[in-house]
Formats: sequence, C-alpha cells, structure tokens
Amino acid sequence: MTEMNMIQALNSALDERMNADEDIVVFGEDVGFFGGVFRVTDGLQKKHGAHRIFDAPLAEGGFAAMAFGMGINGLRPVMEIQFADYIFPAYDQIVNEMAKVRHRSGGEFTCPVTIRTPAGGGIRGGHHHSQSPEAQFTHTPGLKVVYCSTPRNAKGLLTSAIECNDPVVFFEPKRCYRGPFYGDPHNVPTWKGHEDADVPEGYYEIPLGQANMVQEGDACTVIAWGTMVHVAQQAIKDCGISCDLIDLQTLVPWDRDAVVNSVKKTGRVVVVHEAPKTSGFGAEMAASIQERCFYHLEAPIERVTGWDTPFPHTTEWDYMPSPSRIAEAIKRTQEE
Amino acid sequence: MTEMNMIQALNSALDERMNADEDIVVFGEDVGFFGGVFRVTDGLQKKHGAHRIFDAPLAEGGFAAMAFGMGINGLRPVMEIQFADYIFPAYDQIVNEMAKVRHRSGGEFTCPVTIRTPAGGGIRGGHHHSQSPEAQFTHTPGLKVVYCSTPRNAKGLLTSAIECNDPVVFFEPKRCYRGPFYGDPHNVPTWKGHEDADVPEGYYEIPLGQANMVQEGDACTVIAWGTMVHVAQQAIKDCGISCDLIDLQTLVPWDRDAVVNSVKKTGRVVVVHEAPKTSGFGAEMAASIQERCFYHLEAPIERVTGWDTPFPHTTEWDYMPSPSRIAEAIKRTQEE
Amino acid sequence: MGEQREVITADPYIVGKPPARPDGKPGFAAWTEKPSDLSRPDPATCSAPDTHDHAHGLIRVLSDAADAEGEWDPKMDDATLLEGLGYMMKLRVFDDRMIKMQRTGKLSFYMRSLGEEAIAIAQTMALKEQDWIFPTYRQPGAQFVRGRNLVSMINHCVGNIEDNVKGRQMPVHYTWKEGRFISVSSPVGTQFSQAIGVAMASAYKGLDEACITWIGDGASAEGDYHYAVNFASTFKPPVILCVVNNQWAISTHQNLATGGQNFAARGLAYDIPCLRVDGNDFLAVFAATQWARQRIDAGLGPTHMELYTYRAGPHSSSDDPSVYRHADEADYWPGGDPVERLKQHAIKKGIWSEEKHSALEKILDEEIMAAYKEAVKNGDLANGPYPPASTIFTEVYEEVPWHIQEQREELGK
Amino acid sequence: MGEQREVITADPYIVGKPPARPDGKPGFAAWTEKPSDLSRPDPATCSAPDTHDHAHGLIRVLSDAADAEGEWDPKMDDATLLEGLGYMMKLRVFDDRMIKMQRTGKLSFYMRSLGEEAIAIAQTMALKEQDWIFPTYRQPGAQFVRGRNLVSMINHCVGNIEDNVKGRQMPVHYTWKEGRFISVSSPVGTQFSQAIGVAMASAYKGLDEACITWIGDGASAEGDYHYAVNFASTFKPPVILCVVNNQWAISTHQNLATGGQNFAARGLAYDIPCLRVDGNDFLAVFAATQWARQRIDAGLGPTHMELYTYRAGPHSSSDDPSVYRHADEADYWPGGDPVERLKQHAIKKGIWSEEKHSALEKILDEEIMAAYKEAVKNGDLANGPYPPASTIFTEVYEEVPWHIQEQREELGK
Ligand SMILES: Cc1ncc(C[n+]2csc(CCOP(=O)(O)OP(=O)(O)O)c2C)c(N)n1
Ligand SMILES: Cc1ncc(C[n+]2csc(CCOP(=O)(O)OP(=O)(O)O)c2C)c(N)n1
Ligand SMILES: [Mg+2]
Ligand SMILES: [Mg+2]
Repeated sequence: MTEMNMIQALNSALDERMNADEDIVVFGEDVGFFGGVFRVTDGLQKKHGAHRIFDAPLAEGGFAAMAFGMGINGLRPVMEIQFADYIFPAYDQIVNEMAKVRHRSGGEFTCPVTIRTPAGGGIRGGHHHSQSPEAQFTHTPGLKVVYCSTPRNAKGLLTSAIECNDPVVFFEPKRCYRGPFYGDPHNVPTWKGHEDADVPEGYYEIPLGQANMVQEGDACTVIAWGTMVHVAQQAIKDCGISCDLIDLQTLVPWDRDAVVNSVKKTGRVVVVHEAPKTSGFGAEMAASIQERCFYHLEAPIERVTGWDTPFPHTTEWDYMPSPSRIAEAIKRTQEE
Repeated sequence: MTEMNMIQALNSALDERMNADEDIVVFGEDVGFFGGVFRVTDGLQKKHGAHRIFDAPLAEGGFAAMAFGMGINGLRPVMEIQFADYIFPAYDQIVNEMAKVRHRSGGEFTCPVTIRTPAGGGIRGGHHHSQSPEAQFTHTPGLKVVYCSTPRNAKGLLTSAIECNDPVVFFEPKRCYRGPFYGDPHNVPTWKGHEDADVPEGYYEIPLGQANMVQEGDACTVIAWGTMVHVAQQAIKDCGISCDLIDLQTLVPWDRDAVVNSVKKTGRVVVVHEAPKTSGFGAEMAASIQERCFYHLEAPIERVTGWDTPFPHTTEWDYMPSPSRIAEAIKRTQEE
Repeated sequence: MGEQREVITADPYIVGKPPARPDGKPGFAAWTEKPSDLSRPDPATCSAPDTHDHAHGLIRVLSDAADAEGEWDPKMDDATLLEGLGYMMKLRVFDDRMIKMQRTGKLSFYMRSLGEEAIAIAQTMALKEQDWIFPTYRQPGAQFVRGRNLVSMINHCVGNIEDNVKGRQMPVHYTWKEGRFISVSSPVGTQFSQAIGVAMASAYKGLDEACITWIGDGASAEGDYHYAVNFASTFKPPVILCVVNNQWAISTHQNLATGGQNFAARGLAYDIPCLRVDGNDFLAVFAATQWARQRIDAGLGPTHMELYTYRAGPHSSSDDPSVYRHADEADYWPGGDPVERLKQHAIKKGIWSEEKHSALEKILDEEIMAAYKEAVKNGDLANGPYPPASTIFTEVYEEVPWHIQEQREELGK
Repeated sequence: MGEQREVITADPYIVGKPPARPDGKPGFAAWTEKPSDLSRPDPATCSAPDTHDHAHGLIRVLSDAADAEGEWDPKMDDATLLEGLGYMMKLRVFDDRMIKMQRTGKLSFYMRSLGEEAIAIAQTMALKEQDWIFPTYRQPGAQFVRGRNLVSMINHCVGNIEDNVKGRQMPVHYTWKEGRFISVSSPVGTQFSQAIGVAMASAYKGLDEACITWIGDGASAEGDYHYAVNFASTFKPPVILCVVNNQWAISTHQNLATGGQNFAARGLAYDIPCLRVDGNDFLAVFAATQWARQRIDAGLGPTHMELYTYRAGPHSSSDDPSVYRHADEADYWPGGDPVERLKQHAIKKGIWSEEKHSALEKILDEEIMAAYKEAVKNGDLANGPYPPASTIFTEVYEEVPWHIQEQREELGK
C-alpha cells in the first residue's frame, strides 16, 4: 500500500495495466509528453513509448473513432477526454458506434475502449468545465458507466474498466483529484491521511457493478457518486442522522442488491448528484427504487442535485449540492 | 378544418409559418426540391424559394451550427434531422451551444431554432432508424423537448415550437406519419376519420408545456407520448380498466398540473415510452411523481418501455411496448 | 473538373442544383481525359505534391475503344480479369434477385451497387487477403471476392434465424469477420474515421495489413471525413481512404453538397497523395488501389482517392429518383457501365464473347436462385422464422447484466 | 513551408514532436519569404486557383528592415497606423494587468493574446463597423477597436455584479452584442461553423454585413472546421475563415496535430481563395483582411486564411509551458513581435519614437488601472459581491418555467 492522491492512483492503474498488457494504448489531448492537463498520464510516455501513449489531434470525435477502430482490431485503447464537457463531439461515435458494435455484428466485433474523463464542478470552471454528463450515457445500452470518488476506487475501477471487454465511460471527479471535497470551498484537504488514499501498488481491481457501502446506518439510505460521496458524508455528519451511505461507483449496471437491501432496511432515500435534476441518474435511481421497494418506503425519495440550469462560474457554490441541502433532505425523509 | 395526415399537418404548419414570418428558413438533408424523405416539406421550396428552404450538406453537426448562427443573427431556422438516430453528430452544437447561448451571453444572444426529427420504431428500421432519443435532450437545461402524436397536435405544437424563442427539439413519431398505430403491425389504418386528423388550415397553436388528456378514467393514470399514446389507448381498451390517458406532448417543461392532478385522483401510474428503460424520460416521470404524490400512490409506478438493448430489426415487435405489456402493467397497478 | 457548378439561386447565397431535374435535359460534361494523360509515379517515393495532376485529372486505363492503355494499365492477366468480370456480374445478378425479393416482402429494404460494381470488387482484388475492408452499404461486392457464402449473405438480408447478425440490423448491413469485412453501420461516415484506428492497430501489432474504407460524396460533409483525412495525415497509418463520388446523396446532387467539385484534391493540403480515378473503369480502379497498397508496402501510409462514378439506380428500395432527377439521366452519363466496359475489353482481347457472357449470367442466376432458395428455408422477413426474441438481450454486453436479464424474463421469450 | 516535420517515432506509425522540448534547442526554419514575393490579385475577380501561391507562401508587408513593401502594402495612413499600434499596446497592458490580478485571486483564470495582438486588431480595423466578430478566447482585442468600455470588460473578467454575462462564464468569455462581438464559448471550434449561419443570416436579410471567425491550429482538427469550410464552399456566404496557427495547442505542437503543416491551402480544393499571412505583421494582416472584405463587397463570399504566428506566452494562467517546450523558445521565433515590428516601422516612418511609445504605455497603464479600480468597486471573484444567485435561474429560457422556479424557491436566494 502507498498513499496516493487520485491522480497518482489513476496513473498507477494505467501504468500497471500498460506493463501487463501490450494491447493497451493511451491517447487524448496533451496526454503524451506533457502527461495531461491534470497530470494523470505523467511520466507514462517516457516509460511506455510514444507509440503507446501519445497526443491526439484536438478532435474528440476523431480519436473516439480511432479508439473504436483499434478496439475492433484487437487493441484495448484508453482515451482521455480533457473535460467531460468536451465529450459531446464524440457522442455519436460513443452511443451509435461503440455501444452497438458487439450487438450489431452478432458478436463478431467488440470494442473494449475505456473513455476516461474529468467531470464535475468545484473548480470555478463555469458552463463548460464543470458538467457531469453521466446520465447522457446511462441511457445507452452497450455502455458501462463508472464514476470513481477516491484514490482507492479510482485505481480499482479503472483497472476493471480497462480489462472490461465492453466500452466503459469512466468519470473522474476533478474536484477530488488532489483531495476529498466536503462541500466547503475554504476547506481544501489533500488525500493525506485519508483511509481511501491507501492504494495497492500492484494489480488492484474493484469489480464493475459493485457499490461501496461507505458507512452504515439505519434511518436513511443516501446514494451518491463522485464528489458528492464526500459532500454527502459531511451532510450525514452534520445532521447527525444514522445513514447508509452508498457510493454507487458503477452506474450501469448499478448494484441492485446493495441499494435494495439498504432501502428495505431504512425505508428512506436521498439520491445526490451534481448534474441537473431533470433526467439525471437520480431519476433512474428513484424510479427503480420505488419499483422495487415500494412497500418499504416511508417517505418520498429525495433528489438533491444541481439545478436545471447551466453550471455557473462565480456562483457555483449555490449550484452544487451542499452539505446543508443534503442534510435538509435527509431530515425531510425523517419527518414523515 | 381539413382532414390531414401527420405529414400534411406538419407541412401545413411550416407553410403557414413561412408565409407569416419572413425570418423562417428551413433546411436539412433532402428537404428542398425533393421535399424530404418522408415528404414533410413537399412543395415548400417551389412556394417559398430555394433561399428559404434548401438541402443542406450531409452534416448534421454542420447544419446545426448553421442554424445556431442564423438563430443568433435574427432568423428562425427550422432544421430537419432525417432520422433521430442521426442527431448525435449535432449533439455538441445542441447541448453545449444552442441550449446555453442565451444564458452564457447574459441574454444578449438567443437561439430560436426548431429541430424537427422523425423518431421511434415500427418501420423495420433496426438499430439506426428506430431510436427515440428524447431523454438525451431532456437532461439539458435550455432546451425544450416536444413529441407530437397526431396530425392535430403535430401542427399545433410545431407552430408553437417555431414561434418559441428557445431552441426546441421536436420529435415526430414516424410510425404515425400516415396513420395511428395501435400496436398491431398487421393493422395499418390511415388517419382518415380519426378525430385528431381534423386540423385547422390556418394559424393553429398548442402551447408548449401543456399535456393533452386523451381520455379520462379513475383507476389509473397512463402517461405516454408519440406512437405510444395510441398503443396505450389500445391497451386501456383491451384491459377494460378506467384510465386517464395523458399525452404529455411537451416533455420539457412537462405539464405538472395535468399529471399531478390525475395521479392524485387515481393513485396509480403507468408511464410508457419506446426508448430504453434506464434513464428514459419515464424515470423522470416516476421520480417526480413519487416526489409530488407520494401519499396518493397506491402501487408502484410502472414503466413500460423499450428494453435496455439496441433496437432490433426483425424482432421489433418484441421490443416495442405492446398493448398487452401495457395492459399487464395497468392491471398490476390495480392488484395492490 | 472545371465544370461550371449549376445553381438555383445565387441570391442571397448560392444554392446549387443538379444539371437537370425530371423536366430538364440531363447534362454531364464530356470526359476529355484519356488513359495516356497521366503518368504513374513510383509509389515507393511519390509525395503528395507529386500527385497534383492525378488529383485534378482522372486516372483511366480503359479507353473509349475498350482498349487498356497508358501508364496505369495494370497488365492484368486474363484469368484475373475474367474473375473480376465474373464478380461484378454476380453482384449485379445478386442485387437484381434481392430487389425482386424485396418487392415481395421477403426483405424489408435493399440497396443496390448498380453502376458502382467495379469499385469494391477491383479494389478488394488489388489488396491482400489479410487487409481489412471497412465498407458502406455500397461495397458488398468485396464479399464475393473474398468468397463469402451466398446463403449466409442472403440469410442476413432476409433476417432469418441463420442471419449471422441475428436480425438486429437492416438488410445489406453485412458483417463477416472471417473475410475481414467489418460490420456495416447505418450512420454514414463513421467507418471512415474508424478505419484509421483499424489501420493503426494493424501497424501497432507489426502486421502486414492495410485497411480500406469508403465514404460517399454526400457523407464526405460529415466531421468523420475530416477526422479521417487529418488523422491519416498525422499518423500515416496503412489506410486507403476512398471517396465514392456517385454524384448523388439520395436526392441531393453534389452541386448542393459542396462548392468544390473535386473531392480527390482535398487530401493534398494534408500531405496525402491523392488520385482521382474513373470509378467505372475496372482496370483503373484496380491499378490505383494496387498503387496505394504498394505505398503501404513501402511504409508510406495513406492514400486518398476519389472514385468518380454514377449511382445508376435508386438510392435504395425506398427511393424513386424520377421525382428528383431525369428518368433517363443515366443514359447521359459519359462514364459508361463498369460491367459493359470490362466485357467489351475482354471481348476485344479475344478472351470473352457475348455467348460466354450470357452463359455466365445464366449460371450466376441459377447459383443465386439456388442460394436464395436454400436461405429462405431458414426463414425470411415475410414469414419468419426470425432469430428468437432472446437475441434482443444477448451481446449487448459480453455478459448479460442483471437488469437486462430481468427484462428478458419479463418478455418471457 | 516544406519544413521537414519532426517526429518522435515513425514506427509503427508517425508520432510528431515539436522542434524542441525543454532540454532541446528550439528551431524554426528561417523565413525566406519577402514582402515582394506575392502579387495581390484583384479581389473582385480572383478565383481559388489564383491564390495557389498565396496559400503556400506567406503574405508579408513589413520587411525585416521594418519597411512597408510589396503589393500588399495597404498604404495605411499614419493616424490609422498609430491607432492600431495603440490598440495592440492597450491589449498587452490590459493582459498584463489581468494576469497580475489573476495571481491575487481577483479572477479565476486568464488567457493572454501575447504575440498575437495584431490579428484580431488589424482584422477588425479592416472590416466594417457592422461586421460580426465571432472570436475565440484569443481575439478579445477586437473589442478595443470597437470601443468597448474597459470597465465592462473587467467587470466580466472578475465576475462581479456588473458582469454583463452575470458570472456565468469564465473570464475572457466576453459577450458584447452592441459591438457585434459574439459570445465566446469554451468548446473550441464551434464558432467556426456557426459563423457560416451568422453570415448567411446577414446575407438573407440583404444587409452589407460580413462575419469573421477564427479557429486555432489545434482546434482545426475538430469537425466544425470541416463543416465551416465545406459550407462556405457550398453557400458562399460573406464569411472570413481564419486559422490562427500559433504553433501550439496547449502542450501539443502542430507537428503532433496534423501532417500537413500548411493550414491555409486546405481551402483550395473547396474552391475558396486561400491566403497565408504573417500574423505578426500588422500591415499584412490588415491588407489580407481588407482584401477578403473586398471580395465580400463584390459578392464573392468566403476567404480562408491562415495567420502564421506564435503563442509567445503560456496557454492560460493554468499553464506552465516550460514543462513541455524550451523556456526560451520564443526567442528563436523568427516572426518577431507584432507590437515591436509596427513600432519600429512607425519610428522609421518618422511618426513615432521611443519616448512617445513609453509615454503611451504609461497612459494606457494608468487608464487600465483606473478602469480596474472602477470595476472592482463592483466586486471581484476573491471578495464578491457576485451576481445574485437568482441569476442561475434566469435566462435559461425566455421565461422561467415552473420547474426552475421551484428550484429557485428551494435555493431561497
Ligand atoms: C449520419 C447520417 N445521416 C443521415 C443518414 C441518412 N442517409 C442514408 S444514405 C444518405 C445519403 C448518402 O449519400 P452518399 O454519402 O453520397 O452515399 P451514396 O448513397 O451515394 O452511396 C443519407 C442522407 C444516415 N444514414 N446517416
Ligand atoms: C472541444 C474542446 N476540447 C478541448 C478543449 C480544451 N482546450 C482548451 S484550449 C485547447 C487548445 C486549443 O489550441 P488551439 O486551437 O491551437 O488554440 P490556441 O489556444 O493556440 O489559441 C484545448 C485542448 C476545449 N476547450 N474544447
Ligand atoms: Mg453519393
Ligand atoms: Mg494554437
């Protein structure tokens, strides 16, 4: 075990996988010599060679297509979209092509591509450096969708994503690259000393489809992913109500048993995400939970989310779900 | 009033609007001389001139960008995406650009673009001529999302969409262009004689944001849009249970009062759509309804949807929600 | 080129139009290019600027008198030539049969290669067996060259229980990995940029494999076209990028789709050698592709080419071109018919005759009819049986996840 | 061009590299082009092929000796020339001030135009007042030409309550409709294709308006670049398409982003006249843009041009280029500094002096400092006040729909 921040953990996963598997190639904007604008691929070009990790031309759709072609021809490409907001030029290649090629070809061609992308707010990025577009991928059959939250699960999940024979969209909460975020912009801890900063150095995987029970309680089930896991943890602390906190980790396919068992125990649910409320993945959670646990529910399932507006620059703390908004929601679930 | 099929009704809306408003220009693949592969723009080039309605190069992203530019510079473009499956190359221009320009520019620039697109299955279109990607737009603040279902509301809603000063993604259920579809592929009625085929010839609008109560009942609320409105109607008939049938018409913003009032009355809900279940707009409906009507709900909200798979070709009748699947769901809501 | 682009209006901006609508007189500028016009540069040393004339002229081998001439003459041996002719004839007979069957509802839809048969066939013949074919719906002919079983092709088109893609895609969306024929996808253009990745993976693995891909004149307006050209320019992978300019994209003539009527030359500024080739000249298409493959042998990477041809039939079985172009437009097309031109050449060479041609046509017709009958034993779209409904749920992912399993159980089939 | 592209590896495919990394010796091929090299064709009759040499050479006016020479010399009157110099100086002082303030947290982020000041400024000066400016983050200079209030610009950058975009976008994402300066958007490339629509709308309305837009060497790999060029080719709207080749896209040198080092020539095959222009030569940039505007006056539509320049500073305030390029690379750049070059020319002409220059610098510094002080009275990012939280909910739609209204009430601000 070594203490790592999330950037180091992701770098370690890439490095370990590239050592183990010749078929892995890595590309994206500025990921080569420079090592990525967030430094996730730092040092890897020197180690693994420019033919294995290189800068792609500035065309997300173009290098997604390249990843597709490499994927169906036996490689295992890992591509970086510099900010999740810039994944949309590649949307057609991802949802119409990567997601469907296994099925459309009767299983003859498969596309084991991993798309890594820093997502979410909290860095004063405004409209186009803050979005968290996971829900725009969860609606597409054929894609797996992952959202890490700590150095430890970043490494474990990225390893599994790379090993997965299906295309995986892998979201990294950029606000948590260097430390967890508890909802207070004036408190900027690093990962130092955090238990989830202890990361195995060698091969380490966390299976896709498995949630992480961050903490257990009995009054409410709080479901979150990415940065919101930490904000929710703060909220639970603040309100003093005993909660299960489920870090979903994988959104498609999500961990039915972890969620259903918890809800059957608590009867109360708060789902938290940064993305806008309408048609966010919280909607799927709420819809599915009420289908599966209707008679166990004691209160409406609450969603605490970003607003149905673009992501603002100066006022981002009024946009992102705060510990107090989450705490209020948890409390509301107890009132009934 | 004239009897029109949906193609004629849409054509009539475009024609009436183009007559009334010089700022309207229309483009898309094959919409000019030919009048569109589904003939929606038939005859309009001859009437209004090639500078107002013309074929765009085969680049959805390119003509979406052109629409954006025209929109911010005072025109009111109406663009056609030939099949909704092909909207994804334009996704970035729609979700990152059109949707946000009013907000990002402090209201200085606005983008009154209408994006018409035939959507949904039932024509043996397989993977890429059958998708119904409305949910991939409902998650984006700044867009309005409309789904028509009859000649009458096609005209009324398209008129409002064109007049709207916000970008509108307007879905047309291609299976219903020439007649309603009741879920039986061997029964292919035309619109002839259908009461919603009576369409006003002149200016006719249905406000965005307003649902249509297709029929009233008291045991269950069935919510649908597009082709599924008719399939649901058949299902209600088949199962003989008294239902409110709400044709949502506008998905963003949806008609809160119509939905909430009905659910408070019936206590039971079935949402029907063609798109895959996970993160479909049915999820938003279910999540919102349980938030707003929790104590009125007598049974879990049911979703009857396309499967979480690509849309198949030969087996499409096993994919699309059928009257019997919907009827089963309605019955299940009554069991509790 | 240099042809004047025809326009409906130049006010307030230009909107192009085809040479003729149904009521007009079709016009095509006569071809002045001759097989002797263009040199054949050494593929192993040729740079992009060296192909300036080839990008702006037209590479031809078969003259109007049906002789093989000029530097590009591949000097094809007789057997290979007749093999190519046979494949083209086979594709045409196959297409005719399928269109007939489509009219009876045995297929939902069909797309012919009429008038463009030379392209995929000559090109596949010019390549190596291990090279990847990344086609659009207009290059099914490659499969004949690689020996795909006819019954299997028809099983796919009629969507029966033996369809190797399990009724999931529309007809003509073939997949055949064994023949290195990559799955056809409906969204136009996507394969063009993806082919870069296919070629890079082959190179990465150190294999002697190339990838050839095509895009239509219409689809070349998509972003994928630019991605492909620029990525090919950047990485120089072993890829052959072909723009099939058949003049039409459904009802949209190239005059409405771009102002630069020459597609070939677009690659020059990207430092990619460019060829403009008579797409209805089997020998020229073969020669140009062989040249591109030789560049790959020499480690030089991509070639960009335009195949100048004409879509002689409707866009698809859903299309009626007489609504938007002159019903006899094909008669005015100066480029001839690829089958007819090669046939005349073979006759002139003394290796073929009208009788042999008719006889072969008959054999092919029987072969295809037999295959068809064999295939529909496995079902067809009109009558089934179809692939079981369970195939909806499989191969979405490598393993069926719980939520899809639940849905499968809900369907209960 | 003709420069050999430098590569890290050509095996198994080419991966380019910049002339030098931090530990190497920076290299730029010397410019051999002289102001007298290129003719100035008549803009009212010039066709795309007529610009072949202009697309491959380099249009210059200011010689190494700081004289204005050659056919492209716009013969600018002294007042205009000094006005241009003043705007460039102002932009540089403004950028310096903002970067300083960014370091203190008054702004979240900043992007300078260092070394590229001539481009937007000369170009805007060459256009008509009513022409639309559709910029990236690297063309804020246009606003000075059009007389935008400095306080308003700073209000935006510091995101205070008077920010006209209400704190919604990052700094440097200016919007100024009154000045026909269209809102900057972060996704690179999108404006390039959108500009086609802006120009078409102007033409549709019969107005004498052009639209100018820019894209970076990096972003020219996006699909939007191709859309813009091909749509401009097709419709011939009054648009000026400018590729700003400043050699770098963050850490990615153009050698890694395309194999064709000349961006200008890409438009030729699309039937668009193309110019390659010394982007650090104020007079050449002015002249080329004036020429493009004259083509629009003549009803001929688009011009495509490359502005060849060098990003002399970091990509943004978040960037440290010494990690990926030689710390002194700028010193090796043969293209000089645009401010310095025009200054020397003005001095040589006898209309300017070092003293006047310093004096003006001082005045500008004071003017900007005063504006800055005025602006921060309205708040800044470090201390607020910010636009009220209610602005999150407004202008998402023309009217606030019920669900957003509910959310606003939930926030309670
Ligand atoms: C992305 C996308 N947009 C639209 C379509 C609908 N469509 C199918 S074929 C076609 C025309 C293609 O023309 P071209 O590229 O010239 O190829 P051709 O049919 O002539 O071989 C169109 C518009 C599609 N399949 N994909
Ligand atoms: C679509 C998109 N992808 C990625 C980015 C991140 N990004 C911002 S600027 C930049 C480099 C742009 O380089 P270039 O186009 O050469 O412009 P320059 O900064 O040199 O002016 C990148 C990759 C972005 N803003 N938008
Ligand atoms: Mg075509
Ligand atoms: Mg640059």
